Amino acid sequence: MGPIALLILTIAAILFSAGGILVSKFLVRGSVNAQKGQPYECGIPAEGSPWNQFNVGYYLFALLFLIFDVELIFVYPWAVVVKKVGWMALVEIAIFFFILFTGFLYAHKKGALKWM
Amino acid sequence: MAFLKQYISEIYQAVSSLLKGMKTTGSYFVRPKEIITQQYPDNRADMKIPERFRGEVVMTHDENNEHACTGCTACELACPNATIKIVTKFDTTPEGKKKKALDTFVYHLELCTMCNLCVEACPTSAIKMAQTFEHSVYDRSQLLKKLNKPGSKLRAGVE
Amino acid sequence: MYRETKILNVDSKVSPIGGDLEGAVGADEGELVINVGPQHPATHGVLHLVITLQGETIQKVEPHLGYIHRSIEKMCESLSYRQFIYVTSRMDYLSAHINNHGCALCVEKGLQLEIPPRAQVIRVLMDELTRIASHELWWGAMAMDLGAFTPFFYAFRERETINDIMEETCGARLTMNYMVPGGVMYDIHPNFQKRVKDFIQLFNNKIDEYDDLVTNNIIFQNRTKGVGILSAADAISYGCTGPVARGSGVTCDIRKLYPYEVYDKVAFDEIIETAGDSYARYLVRIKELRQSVRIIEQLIDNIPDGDFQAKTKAVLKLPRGEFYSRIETARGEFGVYIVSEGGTTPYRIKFRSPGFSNLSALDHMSRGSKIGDLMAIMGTLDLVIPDIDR
Amino acid sequence: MTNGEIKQHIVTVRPNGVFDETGEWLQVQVDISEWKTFAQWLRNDALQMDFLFCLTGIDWSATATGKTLLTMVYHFTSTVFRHTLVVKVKLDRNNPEIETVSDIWRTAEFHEREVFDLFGVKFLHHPDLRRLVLTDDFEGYPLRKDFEDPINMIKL
Amino acid sequence: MFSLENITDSSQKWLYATFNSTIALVLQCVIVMLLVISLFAVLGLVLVLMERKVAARMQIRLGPNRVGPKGMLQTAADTLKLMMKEGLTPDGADKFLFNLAPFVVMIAGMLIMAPIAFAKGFQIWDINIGVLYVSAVSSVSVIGILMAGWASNNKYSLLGAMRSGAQIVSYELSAGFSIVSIVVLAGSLQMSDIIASQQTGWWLFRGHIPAIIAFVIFIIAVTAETNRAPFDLAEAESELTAGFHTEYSGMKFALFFLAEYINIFIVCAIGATLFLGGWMPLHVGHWKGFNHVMDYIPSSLWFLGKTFFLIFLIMWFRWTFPRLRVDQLLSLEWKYLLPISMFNLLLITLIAIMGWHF
Repeated sequence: MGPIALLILTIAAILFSAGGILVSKFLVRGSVNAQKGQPYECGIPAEGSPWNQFNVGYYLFALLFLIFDVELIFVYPWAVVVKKVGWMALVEIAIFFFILFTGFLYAHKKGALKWM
Repeated sequence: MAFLKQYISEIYQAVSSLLKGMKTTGSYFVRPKEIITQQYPDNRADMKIPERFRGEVVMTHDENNEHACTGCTACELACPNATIKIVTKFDTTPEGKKKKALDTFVYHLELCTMCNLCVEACPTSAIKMAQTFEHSVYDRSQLLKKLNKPGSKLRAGVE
Repeated sequence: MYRETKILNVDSKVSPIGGDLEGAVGADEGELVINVGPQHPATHGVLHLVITLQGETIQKVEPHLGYIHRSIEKMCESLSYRQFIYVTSRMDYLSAHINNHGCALCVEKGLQLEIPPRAQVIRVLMDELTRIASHELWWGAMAMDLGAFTPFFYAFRERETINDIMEETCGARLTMNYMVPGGVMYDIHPNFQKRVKDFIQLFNNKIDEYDDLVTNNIIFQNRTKGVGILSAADAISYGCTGPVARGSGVTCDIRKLYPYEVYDKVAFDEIIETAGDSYARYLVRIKELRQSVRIIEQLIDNIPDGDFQAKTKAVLKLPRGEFYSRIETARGEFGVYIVSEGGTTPYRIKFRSPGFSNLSALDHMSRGSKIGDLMAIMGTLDLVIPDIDR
Repeated sequence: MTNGEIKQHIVTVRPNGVFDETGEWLQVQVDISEWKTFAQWLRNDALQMDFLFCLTGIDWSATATGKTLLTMVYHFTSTVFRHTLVVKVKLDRNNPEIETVSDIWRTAEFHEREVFDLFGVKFLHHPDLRRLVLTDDFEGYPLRKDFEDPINMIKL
Repeated sequence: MFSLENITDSSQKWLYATFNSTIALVLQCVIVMLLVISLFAVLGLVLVLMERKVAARMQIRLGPNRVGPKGMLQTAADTLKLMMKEGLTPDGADKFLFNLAPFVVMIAGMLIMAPIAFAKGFQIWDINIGVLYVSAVSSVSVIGILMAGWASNNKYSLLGAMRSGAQIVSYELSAGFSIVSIVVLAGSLQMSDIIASQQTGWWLFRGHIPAIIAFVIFIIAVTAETNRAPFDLAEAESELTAGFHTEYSGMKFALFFLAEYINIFIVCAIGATLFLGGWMPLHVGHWKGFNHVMDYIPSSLWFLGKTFFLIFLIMWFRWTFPRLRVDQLLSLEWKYLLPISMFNLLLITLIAIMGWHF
């Protein structure tokens, strides 16, 4: 169909989701009380806000991912032409992976892959 | 190379242990005979409740509407939860003597823990445990029961 | 007659929330305080843990108890020596028989009562069946805590078989009240021996299936090995008993150390693992299943004839003094301490429940591990909350 | 070790201890002022009582002799020698205070909190003495004999 | 022979013949829209029911069997129930992001539908960079999950969302490498080309052992990417109650739930396309008769059969394995899957260049 498909699909998704939510809005007669708006914390009034700075090890993985994902983007066009280019393609990607893998080993040695 | 060898054998063992687990669940998937679900309200007719099952306390009455309870309150004393309350009255025997007898056997099912101590304590085996288990009602007051049937009297010969 | 319940004023404790970016109350920088329980899928029952996290690493675990506290010790002070036993089924409801047994033993100790051999064997058989049933439920729930749902149903299939046997002989499935001072309440059902033998035959095959599904599973092993390590010295200091202490290499099986009933006449092994981690505690329980089966196999065909109950007076009176009995439940050492003033009711009664002491080691064991590990540790502690709160 | 041997050991450090040998295990009563040092001696010296398996209190106020008496009862076992000892300490019921032993046996931390909660015994130097099973604003100590709760207690 | 291709072709011809081109295009758009929406609804109903039935059979239970014949209408009843539920928004939540998150997840799920070939010639948009498009759009859903977790003002949600973020981005790498290895063999990024290149046999069989390794890694990686057990740490209910959607209720929760199942369908469809030949029937060497019989089965059935087989596999995982811990999850990716998949890609390249594949 061409690029117009993306527009159609987006609209379809929005219609589908919004439709569901609207229908349920019509069907439901809600009630209001103070406890309903509390965040769920196993039946205990929540203490403090989650929106403060706290230490998680996820960011490091996000950064590592960024590096590798950018590399992966380069691999896609290469993959299409492998058969035409032949041996050189293999040599090139081997060098490329070697560099990438060295970096990966370095990160591993530095303890970046250890969960903290 | 020893590292590589260990690396590969680790992966092999991991995958084989996972496959073993999948074999177990998979084998149940293809054997629907193993299903053990009982479809409760539907199978009520052929459900077997063991005769010792302790569902609730009942008083046995024979065909003449006679029971064996002398109103001795042994069960009331044995009960840990004050489930049983026995109201007594005074009957006059044919000889003109006044005699203590059972008026109402009040039983609070909502307090009962089915511990069987009252049945054990009863000297005349007047009460026993029934095998019913569907006790839910809409109102708690419906759980308060009178165990002796209206108009029932003490069976002759029971002391 | 009906009790009024005080309704707690929830609003008074509600902290104002909103766009408060200043930082959590009572937490250091970078720390996050979260509540696990009383309404949480992993705390089986109403245990409330306040966890201080640094990232996903646990800094501190603080158990808050009392959601199911019924003051059973106070209740028992007004119940007679026959009556109070039934309440103890409600403490550790998964090993109700063994709790009742412990109380009956203590009363018998006070009365200096001789138990007929038939009753002794029946009691041991019931205890071991209960132990299997309890470990079954623990196994299923433990796997479920770690995210595998299916083992739970397999465990319940076997547990239901035991429950059916119990129902037939004792008249109830969970809170049996079958042990009475002097023996058991009534004789075993005629079908009992046959059904137990059938069960054991079925069960021996199923344990291998458990190993395939959980014990040898690489993910499960990774989740439990090296997690929640408790050293032998710590286990003793924290008063841990049962599989928790035995997983740390402490000999503490009351059945071996201070044998009661016929445990000194049957052959079985006390399972000791020395690693002290969650996997060791897991292995202890799984191996105990086989030992329980072994005990049952030895006794099921050798139930002596005779009375199932010793002759006792209608009203029991313990002499003045103090009596203590210890018994091995599925979770560890259960102690009953009765102080008698010579009356028909105990003057003071204390239940030393295994879960209470085991729980106190939780904070020590889980410091420095992940939230996911906490579930593995809690799973292997095998806590029953009513047993802790009493 | 037999009860006699344990007694001999204890007599060497506490000559004025009151012994009771009628029960299954040896019972010894020590003075409240000596309790902490005695506890340390129990744990570390000849007796090696490393396992505190039961810790509780008894309120004697309902008896004729003990109107103002509250005793703490400690049950010890040694995992080395497998002997058992019961230690009792008498407290003043109106102002019960005793040194904590939670630094010697870690399990005492929870047990002492429980006794504090239900009997109102104050454990001096306890790291975290709060109510354990009851709510923080609960009034009274339920396991004391004179405790009354008109709402939740049913008189049989 | 019955074929979806004929239907789409003739309906398109009829549209353009009857109306002028603008109206025809609009009508075509509306038809596509209705088709995908109904596909979404039907997939949700079928997959949830399938999951529950599969789980029940493995757990020696009967599963849903009360609503409709053999419980067929159970999920319809559930949907109705969820519609009747009140959709709560916590007071402290970031209301805009909180309400936006389910839309983002749904849009991401819907957009990946575009290049999937449901049957011969039945494809919404045969984009020439199909495979790249899929791996790009599939990472949009992580934004929705992060948004949901952050906006809820709930500690469990936040932790769940963080975990989910780290997990999805990590596993995307090894999934990407597995996909690239098929691209190397097929020499094209276009879905229809990849399917066409499997005319003589599926890549799973033609690519020797490296293709099988790539397939296994792909399945593991997509299981993790869709947050399915044993990688369901984002909603690990024994640790974080319900993870990132703890605070969601009613229809908004239903959308997350639906999106999860749609994502499973999509990744399995891509797996089926890349490794199992999409709608291509199974052909075995020179068995002419056998191949002929296989040709008679409609291509849409082939596609759905393969996809549902993969879905069943993923469900089988879920009902067998315990959950990994968060650090083990990442070390599995970074220490095992990623190095292996990189090495595997080199092997596949060698095979492709030497023409060793069948």
